[in-house]
Amino acid sequence: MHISTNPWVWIAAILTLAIYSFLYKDNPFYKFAEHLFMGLGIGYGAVILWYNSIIPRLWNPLAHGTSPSRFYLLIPVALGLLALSIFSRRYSWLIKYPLAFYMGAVTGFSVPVSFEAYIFEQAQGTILKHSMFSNPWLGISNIIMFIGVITTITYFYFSKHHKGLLGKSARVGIVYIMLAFGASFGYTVMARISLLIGRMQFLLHDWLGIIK
Amino acid sequence: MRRTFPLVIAFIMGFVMMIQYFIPHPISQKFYKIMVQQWLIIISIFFYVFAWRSFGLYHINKIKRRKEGWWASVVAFVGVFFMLLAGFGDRIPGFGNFIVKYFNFDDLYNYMFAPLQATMFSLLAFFIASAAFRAFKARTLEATLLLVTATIVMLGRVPLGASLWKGLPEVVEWILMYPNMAAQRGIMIGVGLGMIATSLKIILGIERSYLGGD
Amino acid sequence: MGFWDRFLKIDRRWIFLVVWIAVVIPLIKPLGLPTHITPPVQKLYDFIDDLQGEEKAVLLSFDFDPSTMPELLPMGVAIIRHCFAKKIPIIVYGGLYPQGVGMAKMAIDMAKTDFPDIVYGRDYVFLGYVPGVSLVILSIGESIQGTFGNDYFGNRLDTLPLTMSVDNYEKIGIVVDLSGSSIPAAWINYAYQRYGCRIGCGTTAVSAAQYYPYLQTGQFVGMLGGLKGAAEYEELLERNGIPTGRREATIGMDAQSVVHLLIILLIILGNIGFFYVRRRERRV
Amino acid sequence: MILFILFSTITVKAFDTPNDGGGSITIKAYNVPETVKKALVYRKTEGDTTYTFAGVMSILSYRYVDANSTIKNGKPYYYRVDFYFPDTVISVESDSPGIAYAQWYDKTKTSSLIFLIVFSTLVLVFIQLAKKDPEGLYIRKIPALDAIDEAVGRSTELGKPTFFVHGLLGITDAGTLAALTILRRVAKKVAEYDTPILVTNFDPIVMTASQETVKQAYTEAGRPDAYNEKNIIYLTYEQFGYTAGVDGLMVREKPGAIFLQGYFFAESLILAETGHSVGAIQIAGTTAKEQLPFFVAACDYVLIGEEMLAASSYIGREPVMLGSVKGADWGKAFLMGVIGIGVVLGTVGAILQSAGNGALMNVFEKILAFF
Repeated sequence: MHISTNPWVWIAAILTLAIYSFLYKDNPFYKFAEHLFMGLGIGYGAVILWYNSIIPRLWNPLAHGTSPSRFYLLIPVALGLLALSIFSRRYSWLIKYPLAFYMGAVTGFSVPVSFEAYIFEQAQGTILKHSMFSNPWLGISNIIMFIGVITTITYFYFSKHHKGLLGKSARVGIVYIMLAFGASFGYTVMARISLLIGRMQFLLHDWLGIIK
Repeated sequence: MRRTFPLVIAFIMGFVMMIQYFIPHPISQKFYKIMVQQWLIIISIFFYVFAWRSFGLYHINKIKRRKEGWWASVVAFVGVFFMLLAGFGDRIPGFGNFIVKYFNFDDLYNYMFAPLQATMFSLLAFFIASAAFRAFKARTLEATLLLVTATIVMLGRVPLGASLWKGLPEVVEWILMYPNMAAQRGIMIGVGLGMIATSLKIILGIERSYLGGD
Repeated sequence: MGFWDRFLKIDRRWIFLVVWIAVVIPLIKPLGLPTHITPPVQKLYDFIDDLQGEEKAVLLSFDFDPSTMPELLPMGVAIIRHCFAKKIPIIVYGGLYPQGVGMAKMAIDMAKTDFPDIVYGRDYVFLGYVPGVSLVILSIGESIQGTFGNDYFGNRLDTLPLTMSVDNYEKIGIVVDLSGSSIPAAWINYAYQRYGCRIGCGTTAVSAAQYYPYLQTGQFVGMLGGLKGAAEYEELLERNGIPTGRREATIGMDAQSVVHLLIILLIILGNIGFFYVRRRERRV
Repeated sequence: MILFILFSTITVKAFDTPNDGGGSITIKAYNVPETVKKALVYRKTEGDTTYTFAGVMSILSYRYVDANSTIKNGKPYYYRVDFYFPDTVISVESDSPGIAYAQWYDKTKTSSLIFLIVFSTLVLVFIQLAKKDPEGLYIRKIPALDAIDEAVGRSTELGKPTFFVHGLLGITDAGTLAALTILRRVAKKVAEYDTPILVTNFDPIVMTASQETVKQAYTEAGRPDAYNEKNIIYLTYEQFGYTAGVDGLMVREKPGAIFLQGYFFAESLILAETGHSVGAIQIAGTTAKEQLPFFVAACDYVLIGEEMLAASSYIGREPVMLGSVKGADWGKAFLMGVIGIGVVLGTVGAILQSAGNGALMNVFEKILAFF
């Protein structure tokens, strides 16, 4: 057994135990760790924002750049400043400008990308290809998948009563959905235990030195 | 001016960003680059002010009124102070070396921030067990399917499952590759269409809840 | 109230305690169960292995933070070891989010101990964080030098031999993204969709299920899923004579098995209790 | 003689690489014998006397895309390809120079464009139809939505507050926007019942929008005086810090109803299990399909994926919103039709091809290529 002599390791271990104490019940140790964590999060965000956005994207090009086009950067700055109008009662509506600009641009470029990733690739993968019948078992599997995709989509059909064929199909769809949820749940268990193992290795190895 | 003009801006930006996807010409690509690499990032910087303000007001209020557990709000500010000190402290004249040596950003990150994150996340190992125990009851056909697949997959994902029955990992792989994927795809296509419909409504100015109602 | 009634309403803290014991005991006394290699891991390994002598680099992106470190860090270490051993140039990228940089640094430090002849700048380059997320992925397609300017240590990228020859996706054989979130999908959307760069991913066990569609459509070359995926990669390194160091992932797999069995047992007992109580209530 | 035949059959063409922003020329070789071991591409332009090395041509596709940074649009480039055979090397020059241009339209994206136009038209048409005949629109019941009133009501009976926990994604996420609509309904109920509400936020912009939304809901309920901005709080900009904060609030305030709405990541179950342990009714909604199993296990009601997006339209019961749901449904029908036709053609084509008729397979390949 080699207990760590590094004060930082002790701090980490104490904070770890403070969070775990929440499993028993809420207590001042947890509350301490929780609030420290939230504070660190805010501070961390600010530091990162400064070094990674403000300095390289804004300050460096404006202060040290030479290209005349750098002054265009003042347009988004102006838009960003408009957002601060929210603190004034009279001009708070000005925030709608940067919001609208931001929302419009981001949703605009996400539309075609969503088509490709969410719809085209998934639809294409579902259409049965010649190679998917290379053996009977593969063929059956792919047909099972095809039925699953179609029935799941029908479950998300909102503008018709789920009766008759649509009702039956949606019912099959929910069976597939539950099966998938079960699979995801079972698959996830592993990841979560990995995390616990990671923390236990820290406590037992790095801190207490019980295991090698 | 107050209501219509922002919607016009959203429409123009949305439309332009949408069609630039189809235009390989350098003019379109350059426009795209300037937008996404500079402008949008710069605009988003300013919104952080709201976050800081809300955080500050919430905790100051607690401390001022000496609400129950107000000391924890002091701890929250200590956390902010620690991070700022470690992040910017090296610039303080005559003090910078001390900070770098005993209170540097990496240490603070690795021994305070990171363990908190990882421990909080690892609570899931406990919760997943208690949730499975409580919720996985064979009440209906759907619930039975859920718990049976979950059990099979759990067993198949560890080496032990393969020692029990050699074919188990393949069965699990099959479940994940076919029925599971079918439902995932169905959900994805649905969400994708819903998202695109929402995006179109934003661009066309029909959806405006983000502007805080009318 | 009978035994089963009380069992079904058991304080969940007892479950927590049992889970904790089930994790700690195998860690102290490993059981030594064997590792089976699955196809997605083999495919990723082979793809990277085939880059040897191709003059194309691997871009390894660390898009995770300490919360998913136990699963993803061993993957990063194993892939870096693989590249170092086979002299495949590798760009270690601290990731699209700032938290990844610390992870990447840790992985490099852990991996390079067994490879004394590796030279920084020639065999690997370490890139730090620049903001923008998906925008950075696109920007790399134009120019790595233009996107980053300097490496993590502040060296100009146009002075390092590796980044002088590798400046965008054309010279990158594969991007391997290590992430427990939806970021691998962003690499597909932007790097693969727009620039045709091949993507592989190392992800947490939970996200692995979500990425199977991408694997089947060929959008991902291969995938490492969770601690098991990392353990399999370690096993492949071992089989190919590459030094693996302390096999963190393999050690953790034993505890996995025990807890999995425990949860399955809990589900079975819970259902026995459920049916017992229901039958009795129906009789009444 | 053999050499002569080889020489005369191989041809090399250089042309502008299609569908790009210029600065690139594609070199393609035809009729290359399979015995070729490697092929190297050389380039020269006006004023050059000799060829310079450009790159290695793939001997699988016999294509090389020359995107060297020196290539300028509108300028002619001449190419020579050296084919290495086991016993000899043959040089072939391109029959005409290649000139790079920038294109204004990427033809490979036509399918996206067509689908975009079809889908937008569907959504717009149904919105118009819905405006004309608001009564004719049916939207199926979504149980989790009806549960909102029940949950807030029960919370009031117990004299406990209601929690609304936002997901982690920003305002541009469709799920976040849906969450805001649901928040409006929840806040209105809360205002009517006169119980406290607490809204936790992860994103600063979402927080601003939430404040506006709750304020408006209170006004609609006729209780603008009861609105308090301090109930919509920002916790921290860190995923698990947020989780720790929300968990702490849950165990201390003991809410009677909890709404977990938006895009969640791994914290979903930590929040939902803690919420369950304090005995709250929980209604979750997310488009994050990987978190749905956990919400299904730990919450009382769940809005699954697109249900959440449709739910927000359902709540508003505004014709334009409902019209878009119907438009999206027709988009699904169209997509299922395309997939269905593809499957039929693919299956029949595969059978016919094994019987020696490949015509249908070609049609099928064309459909596949559409995507």
